[in-house]
Amino acid sequence: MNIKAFLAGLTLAIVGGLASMPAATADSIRVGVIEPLSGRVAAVGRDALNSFQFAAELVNSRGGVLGGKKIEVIGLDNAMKAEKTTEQLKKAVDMGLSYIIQGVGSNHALNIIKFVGKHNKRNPGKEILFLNHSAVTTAFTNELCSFWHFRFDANVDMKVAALVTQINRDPSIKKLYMLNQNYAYGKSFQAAARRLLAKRAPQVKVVGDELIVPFGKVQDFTPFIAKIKASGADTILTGNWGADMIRFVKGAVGSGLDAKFYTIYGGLTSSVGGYGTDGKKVNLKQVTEMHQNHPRLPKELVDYSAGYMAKYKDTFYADRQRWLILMLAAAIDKAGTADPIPVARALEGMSFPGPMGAVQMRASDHQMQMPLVVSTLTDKAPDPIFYKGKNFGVAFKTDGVAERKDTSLSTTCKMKRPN
Amino acid sequence: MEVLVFSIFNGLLYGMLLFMLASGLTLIFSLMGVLNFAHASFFMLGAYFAYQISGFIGFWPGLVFAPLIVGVIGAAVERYGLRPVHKFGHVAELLFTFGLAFVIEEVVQMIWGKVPVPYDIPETMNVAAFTWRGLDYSAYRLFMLGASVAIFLALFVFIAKTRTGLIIQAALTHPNIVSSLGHDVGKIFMWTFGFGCALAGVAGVIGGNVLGTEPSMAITLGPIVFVVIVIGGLGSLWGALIAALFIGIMDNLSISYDLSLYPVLALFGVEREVEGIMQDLVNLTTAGLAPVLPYLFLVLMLILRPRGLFGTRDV
Amino acid sequence: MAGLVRRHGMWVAAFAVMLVLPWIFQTGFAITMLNQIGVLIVFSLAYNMLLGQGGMLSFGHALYFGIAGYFTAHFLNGVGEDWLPYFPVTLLPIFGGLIGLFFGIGIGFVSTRRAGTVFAMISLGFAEMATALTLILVVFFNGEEGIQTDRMVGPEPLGITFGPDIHVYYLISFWCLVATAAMYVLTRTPFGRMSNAVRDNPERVEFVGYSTHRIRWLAFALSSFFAGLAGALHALNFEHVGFETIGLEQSGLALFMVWIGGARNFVGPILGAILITYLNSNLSDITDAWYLYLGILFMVIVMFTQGGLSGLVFMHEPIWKTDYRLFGRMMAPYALGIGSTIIAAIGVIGMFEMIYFLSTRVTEETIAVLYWMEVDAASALPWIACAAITAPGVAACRRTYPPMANSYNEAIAAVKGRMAP
Amino acid sequence: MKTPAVELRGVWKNFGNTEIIRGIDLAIEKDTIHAMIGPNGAGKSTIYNLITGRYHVDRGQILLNGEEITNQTPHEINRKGISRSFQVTNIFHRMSVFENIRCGMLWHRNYKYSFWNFLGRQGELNRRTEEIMVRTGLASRRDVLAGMLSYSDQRALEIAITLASGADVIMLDEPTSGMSHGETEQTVELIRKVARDKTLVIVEHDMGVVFDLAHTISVLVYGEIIACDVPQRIRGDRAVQEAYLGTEVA
Repeated sequence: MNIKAFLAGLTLAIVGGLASMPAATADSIRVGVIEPLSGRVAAVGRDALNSFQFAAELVNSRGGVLGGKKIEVIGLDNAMKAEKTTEQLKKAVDMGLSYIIQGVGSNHALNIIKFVGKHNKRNPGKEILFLNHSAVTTAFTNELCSFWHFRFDANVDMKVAALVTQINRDPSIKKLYMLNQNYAYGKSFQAAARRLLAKRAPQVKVVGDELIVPFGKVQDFTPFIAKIKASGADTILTGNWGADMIRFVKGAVGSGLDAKFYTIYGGLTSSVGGYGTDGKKVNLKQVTEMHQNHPRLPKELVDYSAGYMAKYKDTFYADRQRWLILMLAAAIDKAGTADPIPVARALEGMSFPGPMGAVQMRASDHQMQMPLVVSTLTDKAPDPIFYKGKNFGVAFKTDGVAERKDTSLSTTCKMKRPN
Repeated sequence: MEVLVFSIFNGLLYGMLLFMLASGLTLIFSLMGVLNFAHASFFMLGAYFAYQISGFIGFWPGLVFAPLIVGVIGAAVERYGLRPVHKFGHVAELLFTFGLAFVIEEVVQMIWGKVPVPYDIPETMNVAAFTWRGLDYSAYRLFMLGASVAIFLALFVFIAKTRTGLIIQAALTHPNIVSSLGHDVGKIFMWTFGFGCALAGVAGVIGGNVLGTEPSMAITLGPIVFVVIVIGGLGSLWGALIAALFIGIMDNLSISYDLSLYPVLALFGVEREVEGIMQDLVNLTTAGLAPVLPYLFLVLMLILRPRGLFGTRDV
Repeated sequence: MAGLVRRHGMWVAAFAVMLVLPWIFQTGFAITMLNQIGVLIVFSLAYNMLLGQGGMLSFGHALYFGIAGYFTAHFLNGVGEDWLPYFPVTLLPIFGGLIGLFFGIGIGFVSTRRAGTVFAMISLGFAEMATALTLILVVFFNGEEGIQTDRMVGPEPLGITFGPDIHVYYLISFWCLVATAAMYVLTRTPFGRMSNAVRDNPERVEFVGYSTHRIRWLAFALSSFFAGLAGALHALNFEHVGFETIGLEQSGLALFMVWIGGARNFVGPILGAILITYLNSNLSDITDAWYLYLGILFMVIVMFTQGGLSGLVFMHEPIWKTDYRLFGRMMAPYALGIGSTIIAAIGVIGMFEMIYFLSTRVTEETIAVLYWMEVDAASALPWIACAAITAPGVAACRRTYPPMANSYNEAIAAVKGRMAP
Repeated sequence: MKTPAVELRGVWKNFGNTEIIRGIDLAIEKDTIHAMIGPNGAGKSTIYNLITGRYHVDRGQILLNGEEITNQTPHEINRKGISRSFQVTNIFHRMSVFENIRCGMLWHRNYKYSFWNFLGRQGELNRRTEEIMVRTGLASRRDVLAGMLSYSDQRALEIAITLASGADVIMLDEPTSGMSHGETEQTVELIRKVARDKTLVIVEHDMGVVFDLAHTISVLVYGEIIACDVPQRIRGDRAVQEAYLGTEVA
């Protein structure tokens, strides 16, 4: 067979292709954002990337860091796949990036934590910091905690704590039904909710506690709705997201179930888009670090949101991407260098004026401590949600704020620090 | 007892939606022997077209035009895509439709984006028709039920009375007979495929607003539809109906009764509090297993009786 | 030595290429990609033992790849945490292979009684069940997070720690070469030949004394062995196994690689694995529409050629062998045909890129970069330009394809003429 | 009395409600050539399919050398020593002529499911394959894909695969159909050659071939054997002439 010539040609073709690798540019601090920029969840990754780029523009317009260096945000597409995440990490190492941002998908975050741990051990002097903006698995700042990982979002337990705090404030809540996704995140939500409900809202009776097969496998929620109705629950506490959240809400509204939904992710723009007109009928609550209708937002944030809205035609939904970049910039300036280890030390314990009050990066476990706001989806809010220029006609209105003391939880982290 | 009847009723509602999807697929299979992997993708197209059309001129025109468009697309796919592949055999046809499902999902993302679109139930029908055990049943759900029953009856008449229907019946028992039909076999293939796709489109229009309209709706629903027609017996309309209802009702029952595997394991001396892999087994419940059960039945059916419940020939 | 090169020239060349590659591509990204290519070559060859050699279309072969990956990761963790005895990392792929074999024997027995659509559906059923189980059996699969592991366990003979990727590169290349050779040998054995026979005509096989079920089962089990071997290599490469590795998408990837590369000859899957992994790693950064192009390429190949890209190359083999001067008369028609294809593709891709740009853009900005030019995707001009390229391109294709096919047929006829006694 | 090579005892076969084979008793002696004739649709091919395990026998017994083989799978029956050809060409289209013939031989040369023997190194096997190729006149087509062969070459290949096993009982289903006169003669010679010390069963429409080759002939009409005897007596049998021969050989 004439395979030889064939293989030779093939090899040549590959050599030609591989030679084109990205080259490093000087005089800017480059930050890699590893998120799904293609594939089914690309919208989430792209929105996050926009937020970082917008925040970096703000820093750069103020003169950058270290007296004139710009922050450059580079998007690296992981297509929501574990292998591609690793691939992009290698690419980031090749490019000499010291800062990696990621948040969509706790599994990928865990990959990055493990990768960074191994990399930093095997390559002293070329350390990488992982700045996590949305991966909420509590273990990352408990038993899995690492010096190289900083979480700028509240973890599951903190979010549940805020929800439970708010549930405790509502005397009309008597019977509560929990429905969660049967995988790591859903189970940690379930565990935290069981623990915190018993401690902080003992008067509420848990009449149901159920796990479903996650990721859109459940097509029809009617049987679950029937069970909830039969249990007499007035409130549902759920960590569901994506299709599992949308179908749950649509099923409940379609069957006339008028229970309150306490959720973490029920208010994601993609979910609200999916509810359609049912979004106006459901009594749905979310917990976030901010929402645009909260009274008394800092002036700086209001202006920033307006700028974001003007540029992307999206409602400014989450503040953590902004404070991540601003705090990183501040830490670099404080350390006087862009080297990761001093910057990491500067980040530890750093405070920042957040939308609901001061937030602080706890040094002991690198978990941001913050107040959280519980809000209700309504079509009567003054400022509706826009997404890609489309008006959803609904938005969130504040129910109550869980202060830092309410959301602050102890940690089991025993952090190993570099010398 | 009431729980049982109630669950069966809910299963009926869901099962009939599955049937609407499965009917087109089984129709296509019975005539052409093609298992259309992209069938759920046509369902998705139906939902998206209906969303787009209902935004302009309302739900009812959508119910007419969206399936028509899907049907024409399906016919075009058969004529210009599937027919050249036909000579390479059924595996190549399956491969083609597999690729097609992949491409349709990408095109849908390209046109309508990756986030769900707000395709709503028409307001006039979004009112409770009756309430049972505290659950409202909207007029729309009854409409869904009525529409699927109507489709079943119409198909039944179509197969029993029309020329094409007779050919389909004949083709089922004697697959080679269609080749001796002469010059119009190509046209019959094309329009049957288009018609089957249009049925999927109807299901998309009617079901898209209940299940949620998003780019991954095809890939999550597609395999279930395969389960339905394989269990029912490929090419059998009755089989598809029975299997769809079976899947729908089983799904509801396993969630309503929510039995645990633990009592069974306890017979083998397994403790409630165990560590490791056994812990997962002890905690297994039928509700947790509900989405797996159809595939279990699929595999068992194919191993034990590959022609399905009512099938007249093997897959 | 000279004899070795003469008789096994291809393998010696492959070995040499394998040694040299990391000296050319030194970046971590490139090494990771090469590692992945190595793993996927083994997996797609294993897949092709079913599809191309045995005629079985599977939607669930990643099951054996993924399961072996999970077992390997647990095994490594066991060694690392000292509850399992030491086992050399170098030999772990064999362990993965045995895991694949074990499951392949069990599931293969029930699913290989029939081929064709029944087999495809059973494989889909098992794939969906396994995917759901990854979320249910948390202790073993650990849900969507998967299993993390560390390949740096045990002693380090000759300083091989398997820490740096380059060590893993040589490990993977070694096993890739061994597995490829083994699978190549398999095609030359009575089993391999009967496997082809079952693919072509299962009925007749029964009448020459073979049980089609046994042959398919054996093919399935052996294929699962190599899929498992690839899965173990995957686990070693990424030090992580996730639930994606087990599902329909991973099987679909192998299917795409095999069919695009070509299921009908041995090098097809190798070509497909290299090409698609390379494009997947590089093109997806450049264009959002990459998956769309991949899907369209797959469909075009299903529609027009059963041999994939390598089939297109190898169909010229008889001409090359007989008299390469016959190519002379084919040059012009081929150049025209390929040229018009490229022109049409440029136009079509341009339009797809603009649609994608408009639908995924994040700002009001309408200036897209298309073919290294800045164009305003919201204005009519680039669309007209693309249409003006597409239309004559397609028209030219219709005109130039028949002469291209004719020139090929004439050359083949000439070859046949010379071969006839 | 000698044990017959193939024996059918009261064999019945229905398709749906139609009785296709109605209580057939037949014994074929060892090392003879037996021809089966009868009008189209009489059930000749069905009997082949019943003997070789392709169809399920509803009632009755089939014995090979005195051993019962009723309703065993085709490959089991083949291993016990019956090899057959098909009326509609049934070969491996995407493999070369050489490979096709070798496939017919593998099991019977005891290779079974071996995946450790290199085919290229099996000298004896390949030599025998070449031999059969020469005997069936396919040597010049050695490396041609079976699907590319001319019709008559495909028929020859069909016979070659059947012979390759070296089975004791060879059953040929219309081996000369569609062949030219010259080709038919060659094939008859070939059959005569291979039939030495073998039992050969043949279904054939060409009466010249039948009466030339066969030691015994059975006549099948509507699923029943109306006569079974040596050729001379079959020629003279009134019932046969009325039912069949009268119209064809006249």
